Amino acid sequence: MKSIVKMGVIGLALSVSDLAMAEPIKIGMITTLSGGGAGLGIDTRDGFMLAIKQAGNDEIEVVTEDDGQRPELAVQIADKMIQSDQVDILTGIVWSNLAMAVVPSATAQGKFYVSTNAAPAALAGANCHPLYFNAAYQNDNLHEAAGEYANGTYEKMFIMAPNYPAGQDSLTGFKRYFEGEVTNEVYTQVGQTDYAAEIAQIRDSGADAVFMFLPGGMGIAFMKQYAQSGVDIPVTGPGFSFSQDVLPAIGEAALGVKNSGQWAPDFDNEASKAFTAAFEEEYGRLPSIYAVQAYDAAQLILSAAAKADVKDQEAFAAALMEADIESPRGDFSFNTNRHPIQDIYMMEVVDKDGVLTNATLEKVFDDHGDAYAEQCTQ
Amino acid sequence: MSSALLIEQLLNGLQLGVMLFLMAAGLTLIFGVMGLINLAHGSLYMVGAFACAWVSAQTGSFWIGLAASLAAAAAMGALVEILVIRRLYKRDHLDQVLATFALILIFSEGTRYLFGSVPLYLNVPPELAGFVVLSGGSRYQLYRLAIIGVGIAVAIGLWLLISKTRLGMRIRAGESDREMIGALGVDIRTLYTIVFALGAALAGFAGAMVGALQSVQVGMGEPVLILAFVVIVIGGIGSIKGALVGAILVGLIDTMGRFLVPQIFALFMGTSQAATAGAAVASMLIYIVMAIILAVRPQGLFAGAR
Amino acid sequence: MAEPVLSLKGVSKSFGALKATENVSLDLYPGEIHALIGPNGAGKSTLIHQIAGTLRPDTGEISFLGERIDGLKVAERARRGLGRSFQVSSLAPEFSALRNVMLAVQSVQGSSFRFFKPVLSDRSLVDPAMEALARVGLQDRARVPAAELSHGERRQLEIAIALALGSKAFLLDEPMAGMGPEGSKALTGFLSELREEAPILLVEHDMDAVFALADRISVLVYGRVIASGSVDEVRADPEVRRAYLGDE
Amino acid sequence: MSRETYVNIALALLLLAIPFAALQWGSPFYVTLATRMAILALAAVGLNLALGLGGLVSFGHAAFFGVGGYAAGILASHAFNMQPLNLGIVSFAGTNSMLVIWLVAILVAGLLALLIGLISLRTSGVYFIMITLAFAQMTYYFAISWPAYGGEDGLSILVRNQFPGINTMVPLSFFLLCYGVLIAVLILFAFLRDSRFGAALQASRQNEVRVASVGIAPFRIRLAAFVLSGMITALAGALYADLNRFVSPSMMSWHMSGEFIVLIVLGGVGRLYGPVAGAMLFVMVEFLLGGMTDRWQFFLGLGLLAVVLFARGGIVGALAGKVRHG
Repeated sequence: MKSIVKMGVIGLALSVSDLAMAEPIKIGMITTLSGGGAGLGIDTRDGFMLAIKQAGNDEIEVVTEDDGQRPELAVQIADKMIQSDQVDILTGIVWSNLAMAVVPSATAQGKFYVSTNAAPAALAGANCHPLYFNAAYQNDNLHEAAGEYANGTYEKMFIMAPNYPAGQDSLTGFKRYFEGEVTNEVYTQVGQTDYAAEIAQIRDSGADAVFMFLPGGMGIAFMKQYAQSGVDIPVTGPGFSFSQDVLPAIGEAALGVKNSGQWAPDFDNEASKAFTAAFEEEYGRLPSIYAVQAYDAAQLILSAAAKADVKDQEAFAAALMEADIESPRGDFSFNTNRHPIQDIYMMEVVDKDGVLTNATLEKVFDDHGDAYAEQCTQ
Repeated sequence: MSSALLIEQLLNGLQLGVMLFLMAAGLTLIFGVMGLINLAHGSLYMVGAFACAWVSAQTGSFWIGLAASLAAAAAMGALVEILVIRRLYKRDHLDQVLATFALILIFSEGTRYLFGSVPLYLNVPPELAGFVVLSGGSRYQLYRLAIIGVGIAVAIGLWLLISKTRLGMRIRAGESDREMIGALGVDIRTLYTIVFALGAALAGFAGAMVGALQSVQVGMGEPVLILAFVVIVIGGIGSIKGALVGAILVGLIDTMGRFLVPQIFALFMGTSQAATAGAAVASMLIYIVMAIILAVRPQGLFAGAR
Repeated sequence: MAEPVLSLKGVSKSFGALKATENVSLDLYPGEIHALIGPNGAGKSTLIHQIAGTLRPDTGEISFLGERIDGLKVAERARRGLGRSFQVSSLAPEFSALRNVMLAVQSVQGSSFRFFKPVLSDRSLVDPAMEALARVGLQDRARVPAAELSHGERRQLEIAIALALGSKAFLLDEPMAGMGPEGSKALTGFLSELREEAPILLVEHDMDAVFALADRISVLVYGRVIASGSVDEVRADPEVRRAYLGDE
Repeated sequence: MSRETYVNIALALLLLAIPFAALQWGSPFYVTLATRMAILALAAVGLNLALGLGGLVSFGHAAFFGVGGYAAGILASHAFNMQPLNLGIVSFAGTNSMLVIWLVAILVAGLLALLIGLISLRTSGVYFIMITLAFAQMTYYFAISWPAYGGEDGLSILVRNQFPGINTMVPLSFFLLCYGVLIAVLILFAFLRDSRFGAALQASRQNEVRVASVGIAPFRIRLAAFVLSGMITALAGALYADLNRFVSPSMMSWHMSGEFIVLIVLGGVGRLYGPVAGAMLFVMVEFLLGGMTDRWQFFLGLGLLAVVLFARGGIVGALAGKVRHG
């Protein structure tokens, strides 16, 4: 029987929808498992697989491959998964630039893409696609929240990000909500490791606080140097630079930093407590936000699979759109551009029994969507 | 813009320059004596940083970590020289580029295998955690000042080593005439291993010191390596003096460019636009300066023995 | 007397404190072999380098066919007809003898910026090259890579290249070096004929060959010309005997 | 025919056979893999002109590759958005015709190669290696920080560009197009190698002084070779952008430049089909190793080191013996 189905798939392409209910779902996960950004990809994979495992649904098959954080490799893997493995859904990409390489061509070839993290503005507005769902956020969300939070707290802000699209979107997102004065707007080089020159400018700026978006190693370097410099202007930022995977490398320098995010391990809802416990038991470490987002992406796919056949794309998309899940983040629904509407919080880095982690400070946005949804007409 | 800020930025440029010098000195020495282009020099920088971070975490002392970084980088340098590099001296530059490119892949992936992908933690030692007050009331980080001091000390030490010691005499002989040092009865294989290990130790030392400021992670050596190339091309390959001048030039231009170019751009365009365009130009500035210097002096400022 | 083909006036070149050539003046006239001799380190090769253009003199003038050439690059001097052989044999080692000569023919014919016609089937390149090889007696070794030729054969090949260039003067730097007696003898005969085609400035250690070939000799010691004249004049010059030939 | 000619024909047929065999056996992805081989081979053929024939070890050819890619990406995006490309004085309409894109890619890369060559060819040896690397880094940083065309995020080409008479969205058709371009450029390369220009270029690699002393200025020959070389690599870049339907600064990273050198050395330096053999092996090994272990770069490094130290001459050298220049 199985071999007959397989032959049918190869020979007759899509004419097998009659066999729908017996048809398993094949998911291709492309994520970063080697190189400097591997920590994020590993959390993505583990969070996703936790949900699959909990569901106990053996009709779902996941193939995982490492993109090495290289766009051209991600494209190659996506082509292979689409053409040879014949996956139904792609997921797992961490980085916006890799998503830009893979997502438009995957959806153009008629595959679902459910994003676990990357959410470039270019895919949220006019170029949105009915098969592209984002389970994480829209890239600007956390910056907007930081801007909104600053309104009540600071008057003059020094804002800084790397000179690339995500960085430019970041400062734009911040300024979209911040109403006070921006003393300096500084763009650093991508991959920059020494921030002495920028720190000197911060010292000189007379700002009340710094907003900085420096993901990965850049943030680690900046925070350490900032703490050593003795400048005592407080730092805020989006949660990326203070998530569970980077906090140990920053060390005490991160203590007290306020950062925006949609989830922290101390969330007081049942789904979150259950998830955190299950994740710690399975992998022996605290989950990061990337694990949560991937966990929700898997939950979304599972919920849709229970209602519709993945080959019937319209029905499956509609089922995904219902977002019928219990997210550790709390309220979760999809906007018209298939990006989340969710609550965004401010967190603070605290020392919890010798482990640095984030504690929830206050809710900044309730049911927050994004600025691009109106432009999405597809 | 206050004068204190300007002084602070000049010091920052100097500190970057001094750090680049530690990298460039090893590269240029190895090229001068053995005629070898070593792309894996950045990997030795990484080895130093990882050794320092790991040993510091185990022992709780930055200083033991720093000593370990010197030892680890020198030992790794000697090992690589004996296993691989010495087979490359008689080869053309193409083979050298390729083999050391392969070494980068091996080092990076090997380090990741040993230490994982998560960046390691390393902080400045408590003894150097303070600040100095600059004229004008601004403060400058003691640790960075210490890096400048150490860099100058290393430069003087290298100069003494090369001009005043027997080893230095042999190195100079090696730079001018390889057959002659054979005739002097010097064991050339040992000399080459020592020079390579010395260069490696300098790189590892730089890696360890900078590791306390930045994040210790795989791939950290590559951007520094390329900057060090720019330094020795500007200074003249094979010349230690050129490496020093080139390093400080690059350090100052890069720092001041990042600081000043966006401000200059802001004089005739919008702030946001000036910030992005200025940053774009600033990131290319040292390459532009390099091109201009080479257009005037194709062999760099201080052309070496070759 | 006719105009000199090549003329040096007051050519000096120093490397730091070392004066490699000091105020050297000499002329090369049509039809003659002018030998340049002197002990090792006297500056003979440095002088050849300055004439060919690989080194620039500090002061002085070099004229060729009545025009100043001391500002020109190597390739330009070669195009004007200054043919050169090297002390340490200098050829394209992977190329066959024939292709080495063809390169010279190609240069004489003008542009090297022709991108499509295969050279090996181009008779306008192959024929003159084979002719030049035949003149130096290398026609049977035409297809052998230069790296596999014997030392003497490489010398012959260099001269074939100079011939193919149609040079109006030859600078030959120790063409006899490393040759056996047979080869030296054959080459001596050949050079003797060659001078009818274009004059030769010859640097040579083999004194038998020099005395057999040279019309005139200049003696270079510590970068200075200490004597210049016919073979007999130079032989008789007491200063030369003292400084160079030793007191026999 | 020489033994090398047989080896070359075998390699050409082997590459051509891969996609047909893949379709036969129901693994259509190998068509894409073969296309990748053809395009990377083409890029390396370009570098082989400078490096193999001219001895110019350029460690910055990724810059030209990226310029080709961006030519395709930028023109296609302007065509897609129907906004003209405004260059201050003049403005062009965007296009999705590959022929126009190729022409633009070749011209822009040629201009860039001329500028880089004018400065870097004044030097030689290690200087040349480092300077070409530095210039490529400069273009890389420029591409990352210039926001207009996506910067670090890169630029998507939503629909593959058009070639007259071919449906480029069909993987096999696109492969055949790339393969055709590769073969055409290989023929061009063979003509260049055997021409007067090629003779002067190869001679200037073997002995610069000799070339000058027969009256040929090596600088101009090398500059021409460097420019041609950059143009070919840019053409490959334009095709690569269309293969991935995406361009990003990573096409200009120094790893890419290193990869081109690897392809040539694996296949055989200066050999006509060296880059083809190198690209076929490299892409296959990368694909298979990548499927087996996350640490594939470690083994890639070891393999590469072994090739450099012990297996000189590359694949074509091993199969066809040493080069003989008539």
